[in-house]
Amino acid sequence: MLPIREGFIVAGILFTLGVVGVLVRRNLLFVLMSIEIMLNAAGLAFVIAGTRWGQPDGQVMFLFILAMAAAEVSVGLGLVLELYHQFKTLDTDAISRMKG
Amino acid sequence: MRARPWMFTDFCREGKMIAAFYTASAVAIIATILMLTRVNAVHALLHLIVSLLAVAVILFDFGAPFAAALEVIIYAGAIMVLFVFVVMLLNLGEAAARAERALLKPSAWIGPSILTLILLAEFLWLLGHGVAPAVQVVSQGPVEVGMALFGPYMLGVELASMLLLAGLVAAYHLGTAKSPRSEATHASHS
Amino acid sequence: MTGLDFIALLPLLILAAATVIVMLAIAIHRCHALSAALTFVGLGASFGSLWISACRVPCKVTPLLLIDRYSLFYMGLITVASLVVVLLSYGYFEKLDGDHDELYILMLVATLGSAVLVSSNHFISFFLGLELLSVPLYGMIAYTRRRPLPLEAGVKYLVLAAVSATFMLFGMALVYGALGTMRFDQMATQLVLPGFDPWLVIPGLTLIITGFGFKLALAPFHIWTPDIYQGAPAPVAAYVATISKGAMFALLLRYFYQIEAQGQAPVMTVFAVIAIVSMCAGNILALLQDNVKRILAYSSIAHLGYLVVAFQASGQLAIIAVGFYLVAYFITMLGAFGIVAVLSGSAGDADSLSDYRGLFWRRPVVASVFTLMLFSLAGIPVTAGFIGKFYIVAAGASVAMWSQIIVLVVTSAIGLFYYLRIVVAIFSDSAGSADAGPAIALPGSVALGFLTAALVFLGVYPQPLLGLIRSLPPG
Amino acid sequence: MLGLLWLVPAIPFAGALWLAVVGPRLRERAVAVIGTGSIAAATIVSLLIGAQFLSSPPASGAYTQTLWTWVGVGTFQPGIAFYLDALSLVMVVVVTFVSFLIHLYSTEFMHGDEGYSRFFAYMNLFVASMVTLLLADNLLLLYLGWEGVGLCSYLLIGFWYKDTVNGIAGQKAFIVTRAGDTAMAVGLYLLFHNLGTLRIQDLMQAAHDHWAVGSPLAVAAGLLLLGGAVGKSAQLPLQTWLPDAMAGPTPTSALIHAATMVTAGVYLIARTHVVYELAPAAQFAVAMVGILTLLMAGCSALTQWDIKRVLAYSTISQIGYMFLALGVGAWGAAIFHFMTHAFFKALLFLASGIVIEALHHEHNIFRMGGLRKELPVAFWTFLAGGCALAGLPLITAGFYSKDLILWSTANSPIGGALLWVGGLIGVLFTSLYTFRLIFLVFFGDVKTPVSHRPGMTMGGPVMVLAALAIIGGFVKGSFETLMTTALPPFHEAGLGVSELVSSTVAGVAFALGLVVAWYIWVLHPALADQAVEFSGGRLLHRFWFSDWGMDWLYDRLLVRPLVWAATINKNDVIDSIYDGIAAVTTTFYRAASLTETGKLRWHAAWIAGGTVVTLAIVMLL
Amino acid sequence: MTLLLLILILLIGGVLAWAAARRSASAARWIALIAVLADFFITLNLWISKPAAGAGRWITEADWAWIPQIGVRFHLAVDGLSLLLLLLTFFLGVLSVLASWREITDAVGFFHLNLLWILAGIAGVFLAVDLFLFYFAWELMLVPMYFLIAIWGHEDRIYAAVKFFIFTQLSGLLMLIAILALFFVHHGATGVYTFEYEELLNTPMAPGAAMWMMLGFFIAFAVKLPVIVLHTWLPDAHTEAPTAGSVVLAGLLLKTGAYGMLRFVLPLFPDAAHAFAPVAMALGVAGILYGAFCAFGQTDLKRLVAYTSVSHLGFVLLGIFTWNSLALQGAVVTMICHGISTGALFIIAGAIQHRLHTREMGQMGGLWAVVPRLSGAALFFALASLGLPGLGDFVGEFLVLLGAYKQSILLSVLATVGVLFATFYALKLVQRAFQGQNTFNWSVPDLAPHEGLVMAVMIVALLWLGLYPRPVLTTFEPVVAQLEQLPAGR
Repeated sequence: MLPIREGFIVAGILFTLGVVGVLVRRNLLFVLMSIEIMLNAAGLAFVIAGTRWGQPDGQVMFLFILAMAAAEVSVGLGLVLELYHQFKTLDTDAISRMKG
Repeated sequence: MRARPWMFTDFCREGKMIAAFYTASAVAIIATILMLTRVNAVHALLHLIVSLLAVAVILFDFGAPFAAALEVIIYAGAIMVLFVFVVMLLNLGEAAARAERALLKPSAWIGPSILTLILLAEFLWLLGHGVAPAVQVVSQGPVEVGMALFGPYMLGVELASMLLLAGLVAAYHLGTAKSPRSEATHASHS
Repeated sequence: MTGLDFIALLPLLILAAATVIVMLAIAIHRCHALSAALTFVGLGASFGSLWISACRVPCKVTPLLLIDRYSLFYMGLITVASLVVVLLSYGYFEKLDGDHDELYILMLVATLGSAVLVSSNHFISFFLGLELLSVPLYGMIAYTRRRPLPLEAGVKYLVLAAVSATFMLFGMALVYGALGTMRFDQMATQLVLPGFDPWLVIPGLTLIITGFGFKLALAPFHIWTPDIYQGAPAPVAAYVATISKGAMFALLLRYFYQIEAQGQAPVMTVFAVIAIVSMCAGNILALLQDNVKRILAYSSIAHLGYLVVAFQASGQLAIIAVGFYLVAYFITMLGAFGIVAVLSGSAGDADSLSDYRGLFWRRPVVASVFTLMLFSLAGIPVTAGFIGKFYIVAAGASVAMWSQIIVLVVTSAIGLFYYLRIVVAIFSDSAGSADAGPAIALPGSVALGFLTAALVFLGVYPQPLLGLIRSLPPG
Repeated sequence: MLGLLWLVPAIPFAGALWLAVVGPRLRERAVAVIGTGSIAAATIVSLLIGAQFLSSPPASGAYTQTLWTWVGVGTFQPGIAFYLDALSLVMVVVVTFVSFLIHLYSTEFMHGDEGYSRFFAYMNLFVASMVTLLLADNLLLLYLGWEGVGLCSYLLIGFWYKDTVNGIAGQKAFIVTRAGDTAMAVGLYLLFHNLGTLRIQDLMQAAHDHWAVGSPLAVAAGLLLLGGAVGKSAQLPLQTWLPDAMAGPTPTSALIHAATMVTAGVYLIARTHVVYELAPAAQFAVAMVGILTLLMAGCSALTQWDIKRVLAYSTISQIGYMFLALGVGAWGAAIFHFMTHAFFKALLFLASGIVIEALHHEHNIFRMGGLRKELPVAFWTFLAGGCALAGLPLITAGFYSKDLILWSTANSPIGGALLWVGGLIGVLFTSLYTFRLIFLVFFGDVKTPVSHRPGMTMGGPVMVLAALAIIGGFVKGSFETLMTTALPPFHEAGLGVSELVSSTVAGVAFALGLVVAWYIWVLHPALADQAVEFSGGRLLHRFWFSDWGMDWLYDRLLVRPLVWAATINKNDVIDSIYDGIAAVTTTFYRAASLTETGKLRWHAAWIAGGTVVTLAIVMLL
Repeated sequence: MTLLLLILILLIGGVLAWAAARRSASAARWIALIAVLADFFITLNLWISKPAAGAGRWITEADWAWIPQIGVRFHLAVDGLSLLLLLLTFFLGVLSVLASWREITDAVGFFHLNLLWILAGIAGVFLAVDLFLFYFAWELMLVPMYFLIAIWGHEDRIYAAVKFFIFTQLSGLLMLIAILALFFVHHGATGVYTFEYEELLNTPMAPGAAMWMMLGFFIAFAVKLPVIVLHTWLPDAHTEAPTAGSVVLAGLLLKTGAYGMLRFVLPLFPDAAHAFAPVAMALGVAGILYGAFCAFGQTDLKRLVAYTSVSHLGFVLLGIFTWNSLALQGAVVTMICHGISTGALFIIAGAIQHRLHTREMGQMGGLWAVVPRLSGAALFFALASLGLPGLGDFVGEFLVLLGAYKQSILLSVLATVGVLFATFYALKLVQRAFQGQNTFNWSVPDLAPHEGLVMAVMIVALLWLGLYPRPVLTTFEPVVAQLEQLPAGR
């Protein structure tokens, strides 16, 4: 018998770890990595939900999440390159000019 | 659900499967924590890959072999390789690591971790008090997923393709170092 | 997918086809005017096809989409808005150099995403629509990548959109885990089953609200708005301010009506808090701003707050109020950002207040259009904004949500102050800087002309639009 | 002939309008002709009407002429209508005749003044308003005339506007009189609310029917109307404005502040005598006001050095006598004293005008002297007026009218010995300050040379008035019978002092005043200064000189705090509420804009925080 | 149909004036003048040939469907009250155009557009009988007035214009809530969606709700008719506005507040208004006293005249809520005469500022010798404003006080003391500005012919109203009768 609740809890923990990563790390690469973790956790939660109801929908959703993650990472890394090219640094706080 | 031949997966159905779940999730969590605290980008990437593989095992446990395979191939394989490629491209050497250490003062951890701890606490409380059915796992292999994908969710696949197309165009536009016609306007004017 | 489905899906198909055609055109010969024209024709065709598919509705196309009069209306609204943005961006990017053709592909995909969002009936189509809208936006916002500000805005938007999308996904997973179905209509039946334990549904819904909150820039999730609107090029900012918010709000309205969310008291309190905080935050933050784009960003936060007030009032009047207000909001925001786009030169966007000092005496027509837009934002008669605000207060009054209406009234008075600050700058006698600035490109003036005409027509004679909105069946 | 009644106010009003609009462009001669001519016409018409009224009096003893209904709201229908009876006839004739003489006088007195047409316009407007007041059929029209005369007195006091002192004096006069008018207005509301009409005759009838004697409403109405009368006639509480009103040109002082306007209060009380008969308390208050004012004014007159201020205080004192007469119920006597007083007081002012003109605007009587021989016309007429004022027995009109009042006071049920004695002391003071004035101005050696002799147009009116001051008294008998047609006769009761006794005692008081004045100011001029020297004397002198300190009191109590508070509140304390609100909103803005740090992690923190909060809401509810 | 014509003439006239201004400024002025004169004569003949007013509530009306969905009709109608106020609007409109003949030199066309559009807005407010249309016109009236003050005003015009705008707009929104609440209560009771004034008239409603709705309306009109605490926008707006702006502001905009109370607050919520009457009357009297007190403290000429409006409108408020025929008639006469006398004072203040380029009374003095005709006119209107009998203001004030006496003696006495206070500021105005020494030895031209004409017309109007106010009273008679029949009316 599979512990559905524990599954969700693991997904939740991974999710919150991803949030910590986004909030703490200032290097854009690490932020992107944390986002990957969060996406992965969400995908896991979906698969667990799908298994609970015995439907393949969870995995279909997981597949689409993968697609989205891929697209988003590609654009993200494109931005990282452009950022490094212009600012010579990846520290998100250093590049923020707009305030108020 | 039509009968199908006995498969290796049935072997794990018994108690061992739950133990595998717990160990995999522990590995995943520890790997993620290590990944967050690393200073060197490559080390963090490696830890991330370990975490993804652990998640693949969990998926496998939950009777989603196709998803686990995808996780390993696409997530750990393609996306992480992309990351490594970019890290190599930017050749973030030791200097970057030292700069990173300066940025990562311990004090920076306190605020966000308190906030996330509350989030986690809320989440656990919410998860805690509701009836959670223990269910007999029916593994959903690639067959069922494939039929679902090209059955009702046919449109979803098409849209996913458009999504990738958009990602492609955006990455192309942003990524190219110098577009042929735009040499004149350098980043001079802010 | 029977023949009927294809006809129902016609607008979406045309949009997808247009994207491919534009991409091929760019591959063959990279010319800004050509790609803009093709996009324009594509969007026009899609708008035209709405009438064709209108006679087939309502029709459930695969479990993912539900095409009915409601979704067609909003698709129409979105396509028209995109047409206007295309016109504006042609004028805007013509003045800049560098390759501008990719923008139109991204814009077409984003419009496709919005169309999917508006007609979605399933979590998957909801998620895919959202991402189809967001990913191109990352590219569009950071489009003029040579400049630092758009790049910074692009990075911020990417990270934050991804984070909020993940929150929403997790919420969806919880709801799916609790209900076992991802279809909106089936969820409704599940929810009302007797003895149903909303174990994970409520937290799931809340997390989804975070996703909505980010996309609609509502109060606690609004911090990113001013930076992105200021950083992004003006037409893209217009796109973000109108189409992405409009599509999401249409979906929010449909989704929460289908699952009768009004019954769930906690969710409604969350919306009440969000509405009040965003109205206050939006108006107060803009008080002494002197960057026009940031003022428009904050005022759009406030206006979404007004919309959420109308959203909470259940019933027919709320649908009409939200529908009409969205149209008025679209026209006004496109107009305002259009003016900023039209006035921006190659040096940089005309976004500081000093660029607008004494504008009326230099370019009376542009200035009067901008004043009219500002008055519509403030809710002064003869503009659609007035009728919109009237309906919002009417919706609120119909269910006696007096506290929120009082907050609405007081904050809109504060709002008056910063709109008048801009009007004062426009009409102040400038110290003789008589240069008329870059001449307005034809497409830009056509777009502005159309917007002003629509604004005044709806302000004075709103009856036809109201009749149309009344005929949309709720959800 | 009675139908021409409306002409009496109309002609002066037309004259005033014409002079105001066209006047500045006309030559002085034309202005004089129009100004005086219009008043002459009014006088002739009033005399003709008077003659016809006396020869064939209308049946009800009164004639009403309505022009049009002024304000028509429900039961409140006051009209522009004139009411002529014996009382108003006498008043109108006296007013128009005296005004005519004064206009004639001022054609020469104001010669060469740059505001010549403006002066005559104001004077004509004044006569028009005064006549409207006297002929008014209802209290609202009376109130119109009432305020009109107050306005003209303001305009004429401040006529020489270049000197701000005159302007301030004019302002003071207008404000103090309007303070009285406020009380009168409230009286009007009370009367209308309780009796349903403002038409005087109906009012009197309704009062008689509805109110019992001594009913609180009647007393309130009486006191309120008394407030108005006191303001206009410069009686006790509100008399501070009249001495300052002397800043105006002398003909104005003669006309307004001696003969006509100041007696409007007397006319009002006489006209509404029914109310006072129904309210003995109010009537007694009138008497008390009268007696106190005449004594106080008498003392103050003694200490003045400006010739016109002496006469001003004497006017206040004489009107005090009229109030006393009204207070004791001797309505006819009050009006009779009004007539005689109008003649000799106008005469005194005009004569002093000649003296001032002659000594090129010298006002201080201590710097005048020995004008007996220099200005014989002025001296003899001034002497006649003085004697009439002081009450030279048997010859002057003043004696008869004042004696009648004294006798009535003695014999009236309300009066009594105390009032009578007060009246007698008043006579003593009057003759004292009158002859002090005459001796100082006309006797002794010449201090300032005479530079200008009055022409015929100034001398003529003065002589006519002198004659009237003398023969005015002899018509007492027929005057009294005429008065009874309009006013209730005097009811004799009480002390039973015979006429002969009171007149002889008054004569003795007159003689005593004359002798003492002669003794002090002719034989021992230094004595007056010594009297002032010892400590009590100087204080008393200063006290009396400043009109018993009333002026100083009002200034400290009312004027100064109001002005101070107004300047403090110049930019409206309530406005600070809204500035406060604006400041609060700005601080909110400053606090809110801190949240826009622009840092990516901060934005993500808000999203996470927002989710935490919303989850908390969902959890807790 | 004529009613719509009134508004259209002004709107089109404004646009023509703006167009004509390109060629010649005077063309714009003449067009504006002709447009307003045309309107004045139309209303005049409507007044003279007044069809039997007894044929029901309205003299004439014009009615079209506008937004049938929520029962909004484009319904204009005129009764005694609105006819009088329309006459005042166009009378002061003509005079304000004449008064700013020489004063406005830059952007003349746009100025006249704004001026005519304000008059159109005000005419719309007086004519609108559909609550939605009324709110539409009420908000519309604001915008051109804002431009008038913000562009052609004096020193800190921006502050004044923005303050004016926010004050009125916020209170307008409160009225919107009240209108909608009434709209839904009416729907609840009768199931009909309508904004029609006559149908909304006797909607059954809970007393508590009625009080809240009445307050919603009352606050909006209290800001416009400056009731004491909400009045602080008035001095700034009047002082900073150009002459025409001040005349229109003082003469007309304040009257829309009073008109609103007579048309909407009293008839729609009779019981609530009746319960609220004592408070409103006390506010009125407080307004009279405080307005006069502030006016007395001012050194700026226009600011002094502005505060007098606060005082005079206090009488109107007192009159309206005394709620008997005397006081109501008094309130209307005061409204009209105040419009004329304060309008004239503002024209004079404008003329002085145009000549001396200052409004500080401290720098004036001795002007009587320099500009006798202007000073004479100023004296006349100062006397009118202090309520000299024989002039219009006195009749109004006396009727109000007479009526108020029936209700409460204390308030009536206090208000009469207010009239005494009026003397202080009026005389201070005349003394400081026109009398005394010409210390700054000004030598400026006297009234120009057209200014003289304006003054003469106003003097004649005030004298006529002062001595023969019956035509005004008879026109307003039927409305008073209706107001008195309201259950709470006495």
